[in-house]
Amino acid sequence: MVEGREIFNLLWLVPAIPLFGALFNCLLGYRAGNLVVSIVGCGSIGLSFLLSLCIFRVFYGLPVEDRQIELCLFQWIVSGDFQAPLDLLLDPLSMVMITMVSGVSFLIHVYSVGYMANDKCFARYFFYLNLFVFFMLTLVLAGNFLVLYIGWEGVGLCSYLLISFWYERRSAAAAGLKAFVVTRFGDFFFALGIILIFLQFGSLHFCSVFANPGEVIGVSMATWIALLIFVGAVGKSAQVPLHTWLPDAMEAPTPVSALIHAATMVTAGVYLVARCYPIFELSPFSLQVVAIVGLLTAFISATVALVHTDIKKILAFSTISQLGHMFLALGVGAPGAAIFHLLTHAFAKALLFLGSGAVIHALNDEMDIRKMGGLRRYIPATFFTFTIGALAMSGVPGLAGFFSKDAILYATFVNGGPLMWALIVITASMTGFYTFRIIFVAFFGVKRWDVHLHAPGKAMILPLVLLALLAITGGYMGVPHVLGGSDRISEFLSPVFGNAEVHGSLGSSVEGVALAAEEGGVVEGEAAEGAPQGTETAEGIAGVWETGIQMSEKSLEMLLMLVSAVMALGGIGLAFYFYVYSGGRDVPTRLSEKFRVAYSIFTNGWYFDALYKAVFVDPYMKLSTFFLKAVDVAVIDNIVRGVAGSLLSAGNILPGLQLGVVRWYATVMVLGAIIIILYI
Amino acid sequence: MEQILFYIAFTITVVSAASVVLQGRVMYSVLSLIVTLLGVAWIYAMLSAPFLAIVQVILYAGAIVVLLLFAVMMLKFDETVQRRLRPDLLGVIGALVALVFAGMFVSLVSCGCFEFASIPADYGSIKSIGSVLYTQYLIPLELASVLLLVAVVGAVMLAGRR
Amino acid sequence: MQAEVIQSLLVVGPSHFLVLGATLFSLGVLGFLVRNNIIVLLMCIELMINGAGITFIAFCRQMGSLEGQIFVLFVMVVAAVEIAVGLSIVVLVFKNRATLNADEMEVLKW
Amino acid sequence: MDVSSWPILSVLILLPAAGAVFIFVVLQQNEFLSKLLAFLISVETVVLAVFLFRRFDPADGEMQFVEKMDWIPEFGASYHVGVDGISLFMVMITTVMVTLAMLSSWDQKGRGQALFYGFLLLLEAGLIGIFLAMDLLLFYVFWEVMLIPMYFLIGVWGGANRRYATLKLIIYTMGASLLMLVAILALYFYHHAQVGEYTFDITKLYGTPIPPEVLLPMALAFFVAFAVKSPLFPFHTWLTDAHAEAPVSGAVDITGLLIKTGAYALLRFLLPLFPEFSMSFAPIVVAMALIANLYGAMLAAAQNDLKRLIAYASVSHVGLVILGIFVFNVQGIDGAVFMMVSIALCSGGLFMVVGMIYKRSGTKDISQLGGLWKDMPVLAGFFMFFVVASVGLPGLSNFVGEFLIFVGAFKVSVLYGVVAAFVMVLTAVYLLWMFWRVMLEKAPERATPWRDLSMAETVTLTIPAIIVVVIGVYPKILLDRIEPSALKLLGQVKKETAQMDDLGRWKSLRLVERLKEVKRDKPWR
Amino acid sequence: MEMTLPFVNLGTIMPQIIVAFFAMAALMVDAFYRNTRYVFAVSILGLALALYAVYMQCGLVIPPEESMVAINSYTVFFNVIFLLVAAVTMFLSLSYADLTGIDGGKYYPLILLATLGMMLLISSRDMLLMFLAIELLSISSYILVASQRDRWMSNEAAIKYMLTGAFASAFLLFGIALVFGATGTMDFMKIKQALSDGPVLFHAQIGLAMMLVGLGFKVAMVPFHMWAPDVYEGAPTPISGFLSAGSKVAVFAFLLRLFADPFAVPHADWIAVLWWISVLSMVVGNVSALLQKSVKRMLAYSSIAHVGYMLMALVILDTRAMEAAVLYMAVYAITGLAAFGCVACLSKGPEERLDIQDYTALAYSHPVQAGVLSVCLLSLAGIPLTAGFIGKFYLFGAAVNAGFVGLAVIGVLNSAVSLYYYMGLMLKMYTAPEGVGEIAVTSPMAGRLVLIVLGLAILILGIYPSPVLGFVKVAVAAIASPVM
Repeated sequence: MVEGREIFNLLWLVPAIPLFGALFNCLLGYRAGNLVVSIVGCGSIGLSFLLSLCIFRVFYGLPVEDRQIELCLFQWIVSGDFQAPLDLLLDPLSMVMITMVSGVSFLIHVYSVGYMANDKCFARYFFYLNLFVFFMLTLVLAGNFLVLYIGWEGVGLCSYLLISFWYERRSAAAAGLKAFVVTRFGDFFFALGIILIFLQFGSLHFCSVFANPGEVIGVSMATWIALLIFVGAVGKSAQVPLHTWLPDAMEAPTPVSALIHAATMVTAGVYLVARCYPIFELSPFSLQVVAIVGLLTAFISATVALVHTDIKKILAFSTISQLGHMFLALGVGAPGAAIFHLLTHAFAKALLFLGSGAVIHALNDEMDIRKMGGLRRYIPATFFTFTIGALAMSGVPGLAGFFSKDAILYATFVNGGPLMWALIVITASMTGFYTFRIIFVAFFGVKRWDVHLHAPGKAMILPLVLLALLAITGGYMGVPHVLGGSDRISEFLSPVFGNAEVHGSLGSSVEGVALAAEEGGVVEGEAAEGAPQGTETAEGIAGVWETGIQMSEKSLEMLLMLVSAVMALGGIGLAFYFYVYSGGRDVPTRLSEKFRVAYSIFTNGWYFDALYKAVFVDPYMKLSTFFLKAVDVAVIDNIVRGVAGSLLSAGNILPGLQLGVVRWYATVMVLGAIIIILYI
Repeated sequence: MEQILFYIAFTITVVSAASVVLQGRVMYSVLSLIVTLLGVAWIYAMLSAPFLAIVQVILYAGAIVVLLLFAVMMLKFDETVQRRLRPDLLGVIGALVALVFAGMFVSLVSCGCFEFASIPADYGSIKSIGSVLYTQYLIPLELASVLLLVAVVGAVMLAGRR
Repeated sequence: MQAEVIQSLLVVGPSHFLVLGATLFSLGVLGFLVRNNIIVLLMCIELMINGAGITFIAFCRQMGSLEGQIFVLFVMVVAAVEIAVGLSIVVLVFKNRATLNADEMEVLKW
Repeated sequence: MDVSSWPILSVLILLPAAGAVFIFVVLQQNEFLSKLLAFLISVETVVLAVFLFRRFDPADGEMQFVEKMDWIPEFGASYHVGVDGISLFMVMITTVMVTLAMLSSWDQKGRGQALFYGFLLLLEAGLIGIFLAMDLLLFYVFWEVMLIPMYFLIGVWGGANRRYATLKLIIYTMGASLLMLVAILALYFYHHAQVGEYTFDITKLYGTPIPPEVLLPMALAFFVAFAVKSPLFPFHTWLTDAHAEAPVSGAVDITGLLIKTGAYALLRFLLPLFPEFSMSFAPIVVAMALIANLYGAMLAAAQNDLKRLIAYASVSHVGLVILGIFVFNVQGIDGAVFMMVSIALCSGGLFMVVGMIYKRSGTKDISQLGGLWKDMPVLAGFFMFFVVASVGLPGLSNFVGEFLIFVGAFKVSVLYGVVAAFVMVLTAVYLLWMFWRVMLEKAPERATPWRDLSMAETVTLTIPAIIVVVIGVYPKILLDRIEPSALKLLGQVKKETAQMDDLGRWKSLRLVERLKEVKRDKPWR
Repeated sequence: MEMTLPFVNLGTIMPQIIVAFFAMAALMVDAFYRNTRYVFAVSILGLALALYAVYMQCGLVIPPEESMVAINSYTVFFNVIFLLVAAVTMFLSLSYADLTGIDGGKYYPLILLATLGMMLLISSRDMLLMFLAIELLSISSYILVASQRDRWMSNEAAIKYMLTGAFASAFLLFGIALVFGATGTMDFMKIKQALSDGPVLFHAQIGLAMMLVGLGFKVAMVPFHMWAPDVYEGAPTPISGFLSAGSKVAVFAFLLRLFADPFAVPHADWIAVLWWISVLSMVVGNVSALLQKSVKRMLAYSSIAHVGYMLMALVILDTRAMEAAVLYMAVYAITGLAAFGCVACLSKGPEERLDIQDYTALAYSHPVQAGVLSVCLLSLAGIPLTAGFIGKFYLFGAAVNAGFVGLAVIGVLNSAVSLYYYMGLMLKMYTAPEGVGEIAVTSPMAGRLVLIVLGLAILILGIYPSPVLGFVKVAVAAIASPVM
């Protein structure tokens, strides 16, 4: 193993190893047999994970100022002043991401070996999965926007391929298409954003773009760029209104859902916004939009998750909701919290998905929770790990989710105001409710299934356990100072976000009092230390304090923490009451009848699908057909046909004048002579 | 005197020509044609072309018409179907076109004022013609003989026995 | 005015002969356009040629040159040749088709 | 080998031509030999093209390997060929695609195969000639000559409705290019009137001042001819029919893609010959290109015939290419040239796959297909690959071209850029939907499963796939060589129009007005 | 008055004398030996000698007083073409005549005589000689068209040709009379003198109109074209070729001379009329050909269209246009002849292939004929690398140069339309046969050889036209009058 800084020259191997694995599985996988395929598939990711750990070790040893390593592989697209080299950037943010991505991927690969053991297309599956990891790592390691875009599109493609993996199912094919197209719609804006950045900055390089964006562009341009990028993120991270593809994406094999549609790919949007945070910071309005979208998403999808019956879809909506949390965090100026939540959510949600995969696998691909029940006794290991995941998700104190969610709630309260805070707290309690609804319905109660149960094998249990461990401990990298922790994650990430942590300017004016700003800066504490403080930021911070909260920092944070913990537990308790305690009274049914409108809105996912079908899909098809029939055929073709047809019919008529009779010929000649002579 | 002679010749020629066109039976047409050709010969004579008048009578009215007469008599075709001018569409159009043409043509050709030139005494005599014909127009003369050869070859080739 | 017209009618000039030539030609054209017997058509062509001949001679006389007379001489030869060849074709056709109706020669058309 | 003594460009043109003649004259009855000969010649042209590539000086934007000699001195026409960064890749891709076309129709059945290959070679000669010609008359000769084999390939070996397709092909392309001939002649005489020299040499014709009242019709004649060939929006319907009726092996479709000659000709001839026109009409052309771009994508979605669908896809892509040309910046032109190469590869791959599907299924009707993945995973994999490449996945070739064009368009106007880029979404929709309908879901019951790709077929598809990846990952090979030429071209255009006022785009309208003022002094002319 | 027999420089009319002499000799041979081969050989010998004699005339210029027959590069150029056309027609007829019951013994001499007519026409300096030459040409043609005595199509074609031809000749004759009346002379030189001295006389214009009717009939320009399809279809196929390549070209070449030289002055008044005739000929010819079922008829209509193209030059009538027209005529002579020749060499048994349907998959049974016919069709359509392209290119160039852009545009659009039927026929020929293809019938070697030579000539002219262009320029220099 290469020691010291030289190891960074091997950075390209982190994504490259999975690529080699993918190529192997693609080209030779068919002949190689499942064992070789799984060794190559998992091994390549494992190697990559190991390498990133090594890199992490060296990286962590570097002084903070040096924690930004660039590696230019070669010039990619060069045309005039447009230059996009293929370069990689390793900074704390990407370091965290590659470690997480390769780690979770590795676990899920291992899990997949068991899960997909009986599938005919084993090699193809691992080809896609490896390819996905390659693109995902490229995405997070990218040193400029275009390289990021490679990964961005690549993961979308792999997502498409994996959603449509069981191609014989119509729904899988449809879901794949939908996922690709919807995210592509977002990508369109992202691409525009990239081009706009190039035109403004003359470069796509992260380091040069983010060095001092405020000097190059004004607020309105920053808003444009930020919003364009954000739409891309919305598409990829399934935020309202582009979230509809993600529930459908559950057609993919469950490990894929865990990896792509929960832990990694969908968080790329969060990563992107975090990456471009310097630009977002320039535009308060865009942050506001981010926050509102995130909040709405979190709330709407949580409501849908409340009533869904498909286990994977519940988890999918929950994923959307959690992503909403992350965006909210970004919007309220807590990118560190967002990334933190990203990590903890990755562990918890991967765990939940893998657990649900085990359940589904066990029950022969049954996904309706109403047809489960009492599983606790049959697959205990799954049950336990699943419960840990659920607890972590719900934000029960002590587990991973708690800390990250708490950081978000706090930032929301401080920067977003009480209204947003209230809404997000309600959402948090809904999280508890619907996660535990699964547990109580599926694992408790009576057995409502009669199939031969496939208990999960070792390859599946092991990742579950490991992930459960992570879900428990993951939170401790970011224990807030209030609880005596050191919030190492925020600290680690701080070079990226500069003067990060709670300092948005949501809902408040940008004009601030310098005094207040300074005060805020002081209060922010160590986290912000060492980072240059721009005037604008100071002004933003000043806004926070204009709300006039006089409560002391610590007690406020503690109080909020308490409230959120209570709400989470309350949600769990409500679920317990509904599905276990109330027994035969069937509270949920009665409630659903009582609030029929709300219920149907929830079950139909707020009618987004229907709306899109009516507004986009149908008109598009109709318009296409209309153009074909009305323009291409009716106008253009008919003109051509008309010209040709009239020529040909003239070709029919003209020789008809050739009567074959001599007198007629002579008559025409004389007529011609008359005309000529008269003319002359 | 000259006027009277001219108008008589004019009348004879035109009437007989009309008769060629309008006669129902081919034989009558041929006979009318003889009259026309003689009328033309008369006109030639009036125009100081005595040699041509003679040739016209001998060659045209003699040889050509005889050829036609032979043809008419040899080929026993049924005339009944085409004896009368049938007022079919083509005929009507043809007649109209021809009449328009005639009106236009006659009026156009005749307009402009001309005067006869004074001419030498031997104008149009055989000798004068011959001297021009055999000097200036030697090549056309030879060509005319070739033309006659063509006529012979054609007749033999087409109408002759195998 | 009237006197002039009468005068022009009375004094026979080249124009009179030109009118005659044109009339003969036009009659030939008329015949060609309305008749359908091939032999009559040939005769109509003779009429036209004679009309041209008269025109030649008239101009010739007007200018006092002999070229026109020579020309008409050659035209007669040509007319004879044309009639000879024409009649041989007519005979040929009659042998094969037993008709001299030009209107029936309409298999080749369109 | 010494280049100076060895006319490589002429050899590139003449070798396939001679091969074609040899096949027509000598080998007509021997199908195998002619097939073999044709294939060997096409491989040889590839080798030559690669050789050309290696000897090419990337830093030089001027014409290289120039050969020039008198052809018809009475007309001032010369045999003048040369290659620059733009045409170099056109030639290379032509040779490669023709070779692939031959490979893909290797097991085509039926009589007349010898002629089929002869025509393919002739087509190749014509195409290469178009890309190399530096003399307007020579160019026109190749331009027309190329159509003949095209016509035969479709008309003789094509589908059921081929008569109609060929009729359209002829009406559109010939009509337009003959009008261009008139314009060429007009230019020729104007040049003579100005300079006193009769010449068709474009290097001399560049910058001929032309009175405005005739500039418009002349340039329009050129433009329409090129637009039809490209094909640009209102002139595109011949292309879809031609593709739909082309022989099923896909061979012709592939070469048909090289009908991008139209776009090439815009670059080589219209822009430098009529810079003022090009600049002042750019908004209109760009509008057409954008319409073509979106419209083609829309219509592709409504198609039920695989080939027709891909044809509309290429209409859409060509719209982008022309957009790239008419934004007049280096990114746009780089992207356009790159895109032309890329379209040939990606859409060509798609056509080949469709041909292979047709060989097995006997239909191109999407509604009768479905679930092919099960029987033919390898074919499906290639299909997916080319679909994805066409969609513009970064790392594959189309993306590079597309993105550069977007950048170029954005530089000129945000509107252009946004509208153009939106096609990303539409492309994904129709191509993936097509993939779904053809490959995914359950297949209808079949007595025997269809055979997956044979070794030869796999090789045939692998070659373009590899090129797509290589130039997608390392586009500098192309871009480095295109750029000097593109810059030179831009320099020419910009120099000519430097005096144009800022309101250049309105000048087009004034041009029309001035045209109306010209009195017709010669009513019969 | 003294009679001195004139001095006739026989050298000036040596080629004509040779042709006439060998025609008679061939007739003698026929009379005494009754062997068509001998007749053929004698006729060809005559043509060859005449060609030599024409070659000897290169560079000669005969002053107009000396002879009615002009010799200049223009006449030499066309004489060569006529002699070659005649020779090719004979070669093509070699087996055709035997197959279709033509009396070869008189057939070949008649071709010689018709050629004599063409040669005299192009070099005539006098209206009388012109008239006689045209009559010699026409009357020989009537007989040639009728030479398939037993085929009713041939008979009908002959009778139609003869009747309408004589009718048109009468117009020509009257026109000559009027021109003579207006100018007082038969000599072209003097006519030019007379016309350029004063205002153009009214009678001369009418006379010219009448002459145009007569000559227009011979070249089959609209509206005097109606006979052409019928006659071309009914005539023996080599004769159809001869009519289109020989007689039409000869009369058109004469027409060009007529307008370029003696009637250069009134030409300006004629531009409109000629413009319309040109356009109508192109349109009517091409459009009528679009849906023809019979190949010969299609080629006939196409020849009408080609007259339309040539007429463009007559409209413009500057040096460049005349060069273009001369080139076009030469090209058309070769191409038209070769096209009809291919049809002639494709008879399957006693019947000819006339219907386009009969041409299906021809390329597989008769590769040579199909190949040459394809080249011809491409050339007729004006596709580059064939002679036809060079011709059209030159012509349209002349039109554009002279400012007749509208005419050029109509011309090119017509070319586009014409592609439809030319290419349609080619497509038929190359369509692969279904099932077992027709067994190739060996056709006569001589015909095939001639066809190959013609095909090659078309291609060579198309690829490297420079030498011929040189000849054309020289030829036109002889008639391009300084008036223009």
